Amino acid sequence: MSEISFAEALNAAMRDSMRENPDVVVYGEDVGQLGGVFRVTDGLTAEFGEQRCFDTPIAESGIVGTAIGMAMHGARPVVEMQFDAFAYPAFEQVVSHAAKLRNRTRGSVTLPLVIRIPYGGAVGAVEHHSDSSEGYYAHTPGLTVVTPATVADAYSMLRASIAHPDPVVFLEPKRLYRSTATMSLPVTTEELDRAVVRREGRDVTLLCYGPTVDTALATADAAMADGYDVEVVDLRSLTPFDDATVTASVRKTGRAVVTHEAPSFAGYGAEVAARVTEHCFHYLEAPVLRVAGYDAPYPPPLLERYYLPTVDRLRTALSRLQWESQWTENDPSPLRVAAAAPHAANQDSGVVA
Amino acid sequence: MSEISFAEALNAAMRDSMRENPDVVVYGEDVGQLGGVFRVTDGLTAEFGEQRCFDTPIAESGIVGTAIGMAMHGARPVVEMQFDAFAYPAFEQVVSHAAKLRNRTRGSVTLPLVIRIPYGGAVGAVEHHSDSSEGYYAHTPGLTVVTPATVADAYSMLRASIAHPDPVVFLEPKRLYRSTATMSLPVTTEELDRAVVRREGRDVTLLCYGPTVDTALATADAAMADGYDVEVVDLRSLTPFDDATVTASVRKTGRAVVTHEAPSFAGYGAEVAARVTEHCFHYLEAPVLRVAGYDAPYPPPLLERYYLPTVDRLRTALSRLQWESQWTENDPSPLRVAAAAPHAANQDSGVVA
Amino acid sequence: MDLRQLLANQLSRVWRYSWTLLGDEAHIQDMKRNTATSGVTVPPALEPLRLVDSQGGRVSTPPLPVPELDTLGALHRAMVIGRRFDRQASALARQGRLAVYPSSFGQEACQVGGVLALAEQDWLFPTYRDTVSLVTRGVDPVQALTLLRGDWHSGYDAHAHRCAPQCTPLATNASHAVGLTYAARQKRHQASVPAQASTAPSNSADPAEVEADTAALVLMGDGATSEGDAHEAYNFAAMWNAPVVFLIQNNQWAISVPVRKQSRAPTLAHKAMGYGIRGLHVDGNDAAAVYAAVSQALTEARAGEGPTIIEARTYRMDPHTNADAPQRYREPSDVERWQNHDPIDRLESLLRAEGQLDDAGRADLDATAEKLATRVREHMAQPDELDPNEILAHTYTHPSAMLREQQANLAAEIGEARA
Amino acid sequence: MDLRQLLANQLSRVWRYSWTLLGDEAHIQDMKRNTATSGVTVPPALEPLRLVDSQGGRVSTPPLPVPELDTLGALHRAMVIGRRFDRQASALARQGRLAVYPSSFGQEACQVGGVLALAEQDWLFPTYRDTVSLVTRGVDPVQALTLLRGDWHSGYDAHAHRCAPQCTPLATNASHAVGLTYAARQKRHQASVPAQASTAPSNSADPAEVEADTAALVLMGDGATSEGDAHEAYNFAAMWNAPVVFLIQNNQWAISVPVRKQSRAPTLAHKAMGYGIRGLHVDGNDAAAVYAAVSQALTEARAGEGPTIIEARTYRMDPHTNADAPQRYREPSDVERWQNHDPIDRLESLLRAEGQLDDAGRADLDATAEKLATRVREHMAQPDELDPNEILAHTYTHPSAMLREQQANLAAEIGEARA
Ligand SMILES: Cc1ncc(C[n+]2csc(CCOP(=O)(O)OP(=O)(O)O)c2C)c(N)n1
Ligand SMILES: Cc1ncc(C[n+]2csc(CCOP(=O)(O)OP(=O)(O)O)c2C)c(N)n1
Ligand SMILES: [Mg+2]
Ligand SMILES: [Mg+2]
Repeated sequence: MSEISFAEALNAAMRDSMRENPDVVVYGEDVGQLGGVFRVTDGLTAEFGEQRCFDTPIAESGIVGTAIGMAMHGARPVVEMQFDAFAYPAFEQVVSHAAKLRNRTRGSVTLPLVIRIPYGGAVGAVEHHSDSSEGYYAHTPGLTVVTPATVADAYSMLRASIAHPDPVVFLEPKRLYRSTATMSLPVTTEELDRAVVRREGRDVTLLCYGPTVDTALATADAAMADGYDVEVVDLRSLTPFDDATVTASVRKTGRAVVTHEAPSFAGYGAEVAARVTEHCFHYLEAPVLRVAGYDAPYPPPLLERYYLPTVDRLRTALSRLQWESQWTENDPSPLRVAAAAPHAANQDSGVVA
Repeated sequence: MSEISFAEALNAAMRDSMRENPDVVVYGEDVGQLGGVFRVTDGLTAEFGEQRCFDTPIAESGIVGTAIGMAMHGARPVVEMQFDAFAYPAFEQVVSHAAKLRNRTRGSVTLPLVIRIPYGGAVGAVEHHSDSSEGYYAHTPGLTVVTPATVADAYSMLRASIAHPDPVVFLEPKRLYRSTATMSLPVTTEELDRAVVRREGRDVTLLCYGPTVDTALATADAAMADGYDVEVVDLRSLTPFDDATVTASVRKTGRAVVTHEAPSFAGYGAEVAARVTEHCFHYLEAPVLRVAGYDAPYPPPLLERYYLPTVDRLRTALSRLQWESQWTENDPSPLRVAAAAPHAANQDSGVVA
Repeated sequence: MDLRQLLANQLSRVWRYSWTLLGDEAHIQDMKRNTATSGVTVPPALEPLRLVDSQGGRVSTPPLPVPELDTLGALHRAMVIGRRFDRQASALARQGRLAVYPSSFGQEACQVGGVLALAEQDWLFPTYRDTVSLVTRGVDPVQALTLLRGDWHSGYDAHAHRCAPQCTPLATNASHAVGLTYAARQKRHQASVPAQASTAPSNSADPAEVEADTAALVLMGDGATSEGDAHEAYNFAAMWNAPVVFLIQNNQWAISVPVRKQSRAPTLAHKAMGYGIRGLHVDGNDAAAVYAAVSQALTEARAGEGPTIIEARTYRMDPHTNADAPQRYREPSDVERWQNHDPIDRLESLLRAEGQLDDAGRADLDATAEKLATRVREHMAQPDELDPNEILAHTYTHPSAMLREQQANLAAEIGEARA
Repeated sequence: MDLRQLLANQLSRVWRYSWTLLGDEAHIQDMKRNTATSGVTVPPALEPLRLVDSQGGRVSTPPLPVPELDTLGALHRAMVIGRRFDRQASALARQGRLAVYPSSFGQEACQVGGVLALAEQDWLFPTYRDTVSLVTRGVDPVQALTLLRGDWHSGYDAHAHRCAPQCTPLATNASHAVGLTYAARQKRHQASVPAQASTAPSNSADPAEVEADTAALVLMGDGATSEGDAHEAYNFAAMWNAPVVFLIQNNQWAISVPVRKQSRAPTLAHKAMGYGIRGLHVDGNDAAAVYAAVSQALTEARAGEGPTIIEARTYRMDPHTNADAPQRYREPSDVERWQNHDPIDRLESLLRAEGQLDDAGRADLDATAEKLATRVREHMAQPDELDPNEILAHTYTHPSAMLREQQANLAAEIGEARA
């Protein structure tokens, strides 16, 4: 057991994968000698040589494009995009090739390829360094999109992603790189497509992932004072979505809030809200609310705290879940208390962004 | 009055804008002498010269990037991306600059810029020529995203887009280019941010836009036989969303289905479903269902009819809207019929893709 | 500027260069380092390299090694078959039996010359334009048309033929080729170095390839060179010293846009200068020259001398695709002019003049080509047995529960429609 | 290859070229057309052009027009002020008073030389690295630090200074510059041709600019040249014959990656060959040379001779930013070596030797620089008055109902927090 940081866990996942499988290759901008601007690839060049961990010219489309070619031929490339917004130049390669080549070739060409993208804010960085781009990737069939929120998941999910047969967009919450846990590695690799209940609760389900999981857990603690027993579900796998875990939770609690840093409009939270509503309609006492980034570009560092979802915003959203109506699966009567569901227009809420 | 095609209406909108305002410049791949692969820019070079309508090298990022520079300096560029998937190379310019420059400069640099993108399928085209990319753009704050579905709107919305002070992603449903209407131009330019009720109905609201509006209207006709009186709302403006029109419709009908060609998962329909649910929760008798493209890459031409939303799929979705429960704003009693809202799990539906 | 002036300039600005002229030791050292790692600095020829002229005569001082007679025969044969295939496909497109067909009529020397220069273990990266190159590579002609018929996005086994699916987004396959050769080199390296104990299964390629140096040929159009992806791929190839040959088929047009609107460089091969790699400018209607240039570039690449950009000057005789309207942007006389430079006629004249081909030989060849065309025609006359369930079958190796539900819905719908 | 061989090759492959050698009329015509529209074919010099050597001596045969003495004085002055500003900003970053600071210590000759060559009506397109260029352009030093302090994404009036916001996504501002000059040319054209009756209001620029030819200077790093966007912008500039100068500050590093991992071309200016435009390779620590090269390129650009790519060889003396750890990837001795080529020392030696500067003059200059630094320091010591409501205020000209609701929610939240 030792104190391991999120970045170190990612590093260990790559190192162990590279030791185990000579096909694994790591490259990108500054990932070699420097070890990456977040030190996530630290020491890999020293251990595995310049052939297996190296710096490339600054050309993100070229990085992903060459990785596709490598993966076509049996390598397992793990490439780093230096920051979220700097993955956009590679968008065509990601959407038109990485996501589609398997389908194009009727499954005969598979692409075991991991695109690591540090994402999200709260690290005091200037423009373009705090985007949350998960919505773009999650909406692209053919991609598997995952994001860890704990040190253990950082390790196990990255290992599982490298072992995965298809392209994985691996989103690393920047604000967590320096978070630590006391543990020993390796941890057992879990299935890549499972959400996890981080905290059990009876009254409401708080759905979160990556950068917002800690905020959600803090909200759950704070909400005790408000009288709400909050269940926190860390989605982990954005594509595919773990309907089983989420549906079970929301059917139990009867209410849900989803949170992320990305702008709310047409964001990933919309999918969560829509599908939870589809699967749990008759269990829901209130609409699924979203607490997300505002629908504006990410602000400058000195103002980012006004933009990001906070415990306060989450508590406000929880308080707006129409608590006068209370039936859930756990309740004795299967019938709603009819009078408790008022139809006044002003009770319907907009986005709590 | 004459027979005017959708493509001709777009052409007339550019021509009239160029006549009126010498700052308007049109360029892209094959838009000059050829008049565009869909002939939407036909004759513009002849009338306005090579300086104001011209072909560029094949470089979409360069096309959008130069347009940003032009717009910074008082020009009003209208650029064409030849097909949806060929706009992806410009993604960084669109997301990191077009969408953000106004914000970056506290409003002192505005970008009156239109990016025309032919989108969607049903034209028998090979891979990469039938993507529906609206979800990516709609999720990007700073962009205005619109899509016409009628010949009149093709004209008036493109004129309004060219007159708009901020960047507009103008999505042109390919399958409509050859559709015609008997009319005379110019038509009065409507506000760019308004949805429109294309057909009034009492029982359920069918939300659609661009390529799916005709399918929705056909569904409404067919659904008469099933006993449903369907209201069809053409969203037109994807960003911003016209909550007023949509909320009024759904509160009236108590049920809604949203349809688009793009894949369902984390697509634009998720936003529609989520916000309609937020705004109309207590009016809804059933979850908002989505009838969208499947969560797979767009299929080859000979199979595309199996992928696209059809009247049949929409009718199936309509029939699944839990018609046993019937209260709407128009009904006499404000209370639900409690027994009519069973909680059996199998009544909750997944995506009808 | 006249020739003399250019030359003087050239001499004074560049070639007079010597280390001792430099004042600063620091600069000298840096520059030595730079120049040691950097590549070729000689601009490609403005006149395209040619081995056989338009009349079928051998040029007097061949600028490239001239292929043997049997290679010339093979080139001719493949071009005749390729063209017959192309004409057949065009006809099918006009009849509506293909979704679309981008013809390479007139560009046979490029497609055939490039492909025949490849070794067994090499990979080909073709575009939508290069169906003739597929047939030349040995892909079944019916499978080669899968994309363009609209049955599926690609119809042949990429691994079996060492031929990537035809690529539509311009210039995007160029970096794939660079990456693929990197992986191949790694495999070879792994095979030579005894591996550490490996627990994970390695998707290793077959042993033959592990031994031979896998090179790649990327086909791209003149228009595609304007894309940022072309630049990034050329540069990655240069930096990785990748055994990749980029064959630019400059057919003078990108749909309606002439090449002079893509670049104002003297030749497209001049781009090589910016990457420190070799650039060659060849006559793209001279199959012998294309073959020789690609062969030489591949040999150099295998010898560790890195990538080459080859511009082959040719002409797109047909419309961009059957859906195009070339009368809007070019004169028929342009096309006629290029008929005098037909790649097949040229090589046929040579072969006949040198006693390698006669009417009987040509008739045999035509019969073979016709058989292939007939097979394609007959196949296309029948409706294909397509399984619509496939549209959801291949997205992921392990479809999610959501996708499986969608598969079930689709299957039910298809079942109902059939019932 | 030795010099002789290179030269022979050069001669035989390229310059022996003449039309009459060509056999085919069609090719001749095409080629004439190509060459008529194409640009410069002379590779840039391998040795960087220099006017003043590291010891401050004037070179004997200057390869560029030497700036007048008062210009040299102005360059020196701006460098001294720029460096003082840069040192102050670095100190503030270390103290945590800036979010981040990418220093241009050592690159002053590029930033100052480039900017002082600009005319009033020209536009500057700087990157995150180029804060000294902003100060040189006349941007208030406190406003110049808005981005890096973290107050807002850009702090100065782009239109007033004809200076785009500093650009972070590499190479992406290069095409903006090309587009901007196109619009400026159109404006001039409109002003000269009596316009048709116009009902829509035209955002026309001011008359001064309508008359003079607006050129643009793009600053970019060596690493940025690898991006596809650099390629596309260079090519658009070439095709549009745009009056744009691309000044590549080759400071030898892209964060931790040395320039030899970006390109294996002899110089980055060689890239110009691929676009048929002029490429120049200058000593980036020689402010006179940078000024002269950019001035000449701007003059040619205004004369309708199109864009130029200039590589200025310099060195990033400081870490990439204050957050960087250069000990991981470079030797301190490398940095020390470059201290001998300091751009300020060099010009100062010259000015002193030629009687243009003495200790008193330098002391005056330092006092001015110190005043500026003090202003910056004092301002940064105080917390800025930021309005958090701004984060939703500028996304659109006309915010939607949804955004107005979000604005109201945010305002309420801010109000509560303040209450
Ligand atoms: C990224 C991208 N942009 C645009 C297109 C649309 N498009 C298809 S073919 C073509 C012209 C290509 O010209 P060229 O590269 O010369 O190849 P050719 O068709 O002449 O063989 C264009 C613009 C595309 N396929 N991909
Ligand atoms: C598109 C893009 N990719 C990656 C980055 C991250 N990044 C910031 S600075 C930098 C190095 C740039 O090097 P260079 O162009 O030489 O400029 P310098 O910092 O040396 O001035 C990188 C990779 C970025 N800003 N934009
Ligand atoms: Mg072409
Ligand atoms: Mg640099």
